[in-house]
This record gives sequence, C-alpha cells and structure tokens, in this order.
Amino acid sequence: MKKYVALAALLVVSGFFLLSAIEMHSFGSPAEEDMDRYFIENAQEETSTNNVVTSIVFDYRGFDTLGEATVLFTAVVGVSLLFRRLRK
Amino acid sequence: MMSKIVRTITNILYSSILIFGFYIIMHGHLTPGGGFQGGAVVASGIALVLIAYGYDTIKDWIKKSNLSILESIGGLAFIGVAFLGIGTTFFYNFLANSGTLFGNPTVIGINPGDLNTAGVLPLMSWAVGLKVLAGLGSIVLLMAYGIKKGDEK
Amino acid sequence: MINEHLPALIIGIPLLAAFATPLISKINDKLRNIFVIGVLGATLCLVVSLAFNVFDNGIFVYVMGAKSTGLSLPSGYRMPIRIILEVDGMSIFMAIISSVVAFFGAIYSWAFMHKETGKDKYYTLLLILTAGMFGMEFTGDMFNFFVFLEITSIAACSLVGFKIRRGESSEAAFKTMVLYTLGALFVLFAVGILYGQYDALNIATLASRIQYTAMDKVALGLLVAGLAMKAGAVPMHMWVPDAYAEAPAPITMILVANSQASLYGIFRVCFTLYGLTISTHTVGWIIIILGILSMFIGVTMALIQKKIKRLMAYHAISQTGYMLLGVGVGLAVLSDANALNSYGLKAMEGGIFHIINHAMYKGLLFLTAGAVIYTTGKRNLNELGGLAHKMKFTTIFFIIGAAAIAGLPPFNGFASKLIIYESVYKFNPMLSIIAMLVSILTLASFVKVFQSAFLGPEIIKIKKEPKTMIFAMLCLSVIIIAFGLFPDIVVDKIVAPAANALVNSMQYIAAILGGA
Amino acid sequence: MIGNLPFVACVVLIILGLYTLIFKRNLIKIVIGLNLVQCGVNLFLITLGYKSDSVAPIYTMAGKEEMVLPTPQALTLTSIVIGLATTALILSFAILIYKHYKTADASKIRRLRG
Repeated sequence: MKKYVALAALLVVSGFFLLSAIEMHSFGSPAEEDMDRYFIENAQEETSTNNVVTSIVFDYRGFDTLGEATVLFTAVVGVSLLFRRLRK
Repeated sequence: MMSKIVRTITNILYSSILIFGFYIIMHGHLTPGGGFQGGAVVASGIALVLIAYGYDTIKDWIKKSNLSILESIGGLAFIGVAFLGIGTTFFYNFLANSGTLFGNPTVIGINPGDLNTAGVLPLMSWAVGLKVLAGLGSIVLLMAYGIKKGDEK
Repeated sequence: MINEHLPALIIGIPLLAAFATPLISKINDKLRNIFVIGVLGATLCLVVSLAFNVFDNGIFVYVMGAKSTGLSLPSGYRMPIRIILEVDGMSIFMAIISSVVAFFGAIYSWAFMHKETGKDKYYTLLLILTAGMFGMEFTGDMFNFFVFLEITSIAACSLVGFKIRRGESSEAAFKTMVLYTLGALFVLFAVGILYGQYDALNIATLASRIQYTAMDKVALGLLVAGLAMKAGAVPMHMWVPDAYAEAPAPITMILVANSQASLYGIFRVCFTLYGLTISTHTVGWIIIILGILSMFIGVTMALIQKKIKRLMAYHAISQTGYMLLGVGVGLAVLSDANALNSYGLKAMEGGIFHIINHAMYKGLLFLTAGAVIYTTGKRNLNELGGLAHKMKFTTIFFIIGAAAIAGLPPFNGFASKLIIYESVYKFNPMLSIIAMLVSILTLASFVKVFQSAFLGPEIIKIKKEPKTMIFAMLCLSVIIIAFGLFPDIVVDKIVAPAANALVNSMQYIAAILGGA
Repeated sequence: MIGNLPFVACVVLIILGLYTLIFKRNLIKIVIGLNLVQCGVNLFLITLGYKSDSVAPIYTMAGKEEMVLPTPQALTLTSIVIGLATTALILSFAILIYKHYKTADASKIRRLRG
C-alpha cells in the first residue's frame, strides 16, 4: 500500500519535471538574455577581467561566493564535530 | 598502503598535480578556472597521497590542525577583502584599474591576457583556493580518521 | 556611515566571527564564550537600529559591490545585475526573532554545554546558523536565498547530530539532512526554471516579469513544496520530532526560528514573487488546508508521546499550522479589497504575530525541557516526577510557557490566537472552531506533562539548574508576559508593518525597478 | 520535444535519483540517489545557458565574440560546491550510523524506517 502511494507521488513529480523540461525554451536559443549580455559586454571594462565567469563569481555575485565558502567551511566544521575525540 | 607501483606513480604525479592546481588558482581571471577549481585539484592530490599511503602513514606528514588553521585564514582573508571595500560597499572591487597591485587596465575585446589585472579578484581567488584546498583536504583526512577510529576499540 | 551598511554588517559580522571563533578557542574557552555572546548582542543591537530605520523610512535596499550603496540600475538596462539585499517590514520582523533567539540560545549554552567536548565547533556552527537565517531573510535574490538555505541546513544538521555517542542523533541528522537537501534542490530547480524563462534572479525583477505559464506553476509548486519541507508543515513533517528531540535544547530553540525562516520563504514566494499574477484564492486555500492538517495531525500525535522533547516537537508542528492558517486566509482574500480590509489583513496580523509568539514560548518550553534533561538526565515522562520541589524556577517558567502555548489569557499565545479566531471566523466559521479545538487539546497535553513531570513525590535525585540558564529563561518569560499584556502596542509597532509589507508587493518591486 | 532532449535527459537523471531515494533502503544508495538529483539539477542549470555557435565566455584568445550565457556557469559552480559539502556531511552521518549499529540497511534502523 505504502509503496503504491510512493510510486504515485513519484509519477506525479516526474510528470511535473518532464513538463517543465519540454515546455522550456528550445535548447541553444535562450528566451531572454539581457542580464547576461550586460555581463559579456561590460565585465572587461568594469572589473578588468578577461574571464567573464570569474568576474561574475567573485565580483557581480561575490556574495554568493561568500556563502559558498561558508558552506564549505560549515561542512568541514561539521565533519570535524562529528569525528571529535570524546572525553573519557 | 597500496602497492609499490601506485606509490611510485603517486610520487611522480604529486608535485605536478600541486603545480597545476596552483597554476589554475593563479590564472583564474584569465583562463578557465579559479579558486575553487584549483583548490579542488590540489585537494585531489592530497586524496591521492592518502589513498596510496594509507591514513596511518600520512597523518604525520599532513596535520589536520594545520589544515584547519589554514582554512580559517583563507576564510578570514576572503571576508576581509570583502570588508576592505566597505569604504564604498561590501564586496566593492577597489583595486581594479587603480594602477597598483593587479591594477592594469584590460584591453577591451579579445586579447592574449595580462596577469596583472582584475583588482581584488586574484586576491579573493587565492583566499578561496587556500580555503578549498585546506577544507577538502581536511574533509578527506577527517573521514579517513573517522573510519579508523572505531576499529581501534 | 554605519547606517548605510547595516544589512551587510548584520550578515557579515556573525560570519566573520564564525571564521575567527576556532582561532579564539585556541586561546581560552571563557574568552570565546564572551566573544560569541558579545557578537550576537552587537548583532541584536544592529538589527534593532535597522528596524527603526526600516519602520521610519520604508524599504531598505543595499547593492553588493556597486559604486554606491543605494540602488543604481546600469544605464540603458531596466534590471539590477548585482546581488541586492532588500529589507522590508517582514524581513526585519523575522530578523528580530532570529537575533533574539540566537542571543538567548548562546547565553543558555554557556552552562548547558559546559561538560561537552567540541564547544569551539558548536559555537562556530551556532554563529553560521544565525548568519544564514539573516541571509535568508534579507536577500532579494532567488539564488542567494538558495545558498543561505543550504548554509542553515548544513549548520543545523551538524548541530542535530551533536551527541555522537547516541545513535539516534546520527539517525535524526541523516534523515533531516536528506530531506533538507532534497527540499533545497527543489528550490534550485525552480530557480533554474525561472531563470531559463526570464533571465533574471532578482525577486523584484522576476515578480514584474512572471507570466504565470505552466512552467511557472511547476516552479511555484516546487518552491512551496521544498520550503514547506524545511518549515515542517504536515505532509513533509517526519523529520521534525526526531531533529527537535535530538538536538541540544538551545539549538532546538534556534531550529524553531530556522523553520520559521523557511516559512518566511513561502510567504515571500506566494505574496511577492507570484503576488501579481497568481490565483490567490486557490493557493490561499491550499495553504489553509496545509495549516489545518498540520494543526490537527501535530496535536493528535503529541497526545500519545512519552518523551518530553518529542511531545513538544509535535506541538511545534501544530503551532506552525496556526501561522499558515492566519496568513493563508489573508492570501485567499488578497484580490478582494473589501474582505481584505475587514478581516484578511487582521488574520495575517494574527498569523504573523503568532510567529514571534511561537518562537518565544516554544523556545522557552524547549529550554525548560533542556533544564529538566540537564538536571535529571532523563527524557521519558514516566521516569520523571516531583521536579517542582527542587526546580522552582523551571517549574514557574514551564507554567508560563505552557499557558502561552495553550492560549490562556494573560500570555502572548492568547493575544495572537484571539486575533486569528476572530478574523478567521468571519472567513469560515468551521476553520475557527477547528483551531479552538486544537488549542484545547494542546492544553490537555501540557496539563499531562505538568502533572507527570513536575507534581507528585520526589522520585529521582536532581541538582539545581545553573544561573545562566535561569537568566535566559527569565528573559524569554518577561518577553512573553510583556507581549501578552500589551499586544496592541506590539501589533501596531512591528506586526502591522510586516503584514502590510507582504500585502503591498508593488512597493517591494518599485523599490528596485522604480515606479514602472 | 526533440530539440529539448538535453533538458529531458537532465530531468530523467533527476527522476532516477528520486526513484533511488524512495525505493532503496541502503544508506549509501540513498546518498547516491541524492547525488543523482544534484547532478541532474546542475546539468539542467548549465544547459539553460547554452547558445548555438558560441564559445566559452572568456576573452583570452577567444575565437569570436559570440559567447554562451555566463551566469548559469557561475551558479553551477556554486551549487556543485554546495552539493559536495552536503555529500561530505551526509556520508559522515552514514559512517557514524554504521559504526553504531553495524549495518547500513535503513529498514533495520528504527527511526529511518518508513
């Protein structure tokens, strides 16, 4: 019984995922690209970087990168918390 | 500890993996790559040594506590650089086009690239690279230690 | 100068402190405790000053890494390109809850965690968890929201598994982590769908561009499902009792606030992101039904529990239902201006007021449960008894918390529940009656706990509770009684701006895109 | 439909991951399922940014000025690191559970059943 409920839920969710994949703009031609065009045209001038992706990662979306570095730091602290020595 | 063949090849490959990783960190603003990718490459070198020699042998070579200090320093450097820009805003790129460290202006359009550009981005790249290599390295070491820990009892 | 940078500082200072905590721990334990409490206290002060700023001047916008802190759209482009922090009444309301809870949690931890090892990592994770909650509440960017969601997930799950000697902790943490990650991936997929269609990540820009196509409906479903998973609403609630019961008591209190931050995410998505296009009636009813189910299933499961913290965890699910009910009614009548003004806004105020009340009294209850476990070492109600003889303070605090959660008059739970009953009754009498019934069952359940744990003869040896724990519980009790005695002032000053901020999504969009 | 085959492939990966999560009871397999979902979402993000006949968005020695969208690449980088961190933490919990109960079968562990 429980298995069938789980299977039904899986099928419904899969349907939603597939629907979104099929309805998405066709592969290779993005529907809108004004934000990305800004990055490609202005990144060299504003951040003096040749690599546009790096300019996004560290400058335009630097706050995300801070969060990402924090995630990694958190995971390391968490893993070392789990494998700590216990007092006898 | 694995066989002699693996250990010999590890000895040869290890230094080139480290150099390649640091190259990727350093040229993050010019070629594909950056702090995360380069740090991951260096950490994979650490993982390779760990697999080839086993945890018991290398725990004296690479100290977990040193790695964790290195990671804290990397994190503090990254957020410190972000805070330095707070004269204007948090995360402001105050070194770009300033003519000082990493301050050369970039040629607009397709060009061969100049290492001394991009302002604070290379600094952040280094901080993140340090952090990632220390973080991933210590995760791998900690897991090896954790697996070992229970067996001793 | 410092005023301009407040939102960035509120997120940045706890993060900086978190990176520094392992280094400071190497010097001295006491110094580290003072440092952490000091940082959280300073953050609380910054949040309060930002709150005054927001209530006086309206929405506060902070652009990360731009040439000036204020908003500057690049010339010729009608969209923001950098990450923007956008603080409105609702965000600052949630931030007040998070900072208060984290501050008292840290004070309580001083004595509570005294005997444990690994305290340096514990405090580091506590700071990161706090900073993550602020990030979720302040950010105006969908992907940034996902990043902070994951930060809180990882920090929270590491702390849930803190007691590594107990196998149950690791189980609870594993289960919680899998569900949190799955929820976060749903959110990320939804962000991908929105990005693929509109090429924007900023919430205000997306809100102005959304067409409500079939894909947007899928994205809405995924966002609500993923965030409801983390908020602990009913169909995805199975992690709540395990995680809340296994985490150390101060962490459980912060986990409650963390779940509420996800709840804030649901409200932000429904009201602001989809507020202009959505069929609010349908979505409102879906949220109301989720709320009713949470209320009912939570309280019925709580009645049969034997372990004290598990029982309280099920009550936390049930109380989440009240918030969903209140805000859901507001959402259901959002497009009907008459109904909105006569009772919809009132219901939302009740639901939002209940968020802060719940954080306070549920936090207090978990702290008293922590004190009981600290002094006796027992978790099962059947093994407890006669605690009132030795632990007089804890008994009083437990009575205050239990009366507040059951909605008895002089306490804050009554104030918010009364608003919810009154306004929901005008919307649909049935819902209001169910809510009252759940409230009575809650009272019955807590009378049982009180009778079996605190009354009766002294059957076990107990020691006295330490002073810092009493101090933290005392402060929370004072807040509860103050809110209960002067609900009008609280509703006027901080709750009404939050409700208005949710309803007027145009303001949120106009703050970024101008009057367009 | 046929033009969107890359998106469909990513979604199929996600569905396989969800199937693994729901129907497999081994802790390591659950982690693998979660990883499959992660990979699917990351691939979905990166395929969103593809533009036909374009090069990577890096000006150093670039072939031409037509470039694919750079934002999804930055987002995917972030989400890969986040996925790695979560995987490390979940595997640590799995190690602890295995140490404690001497089994990796979730149906034999009380709380993880159902």
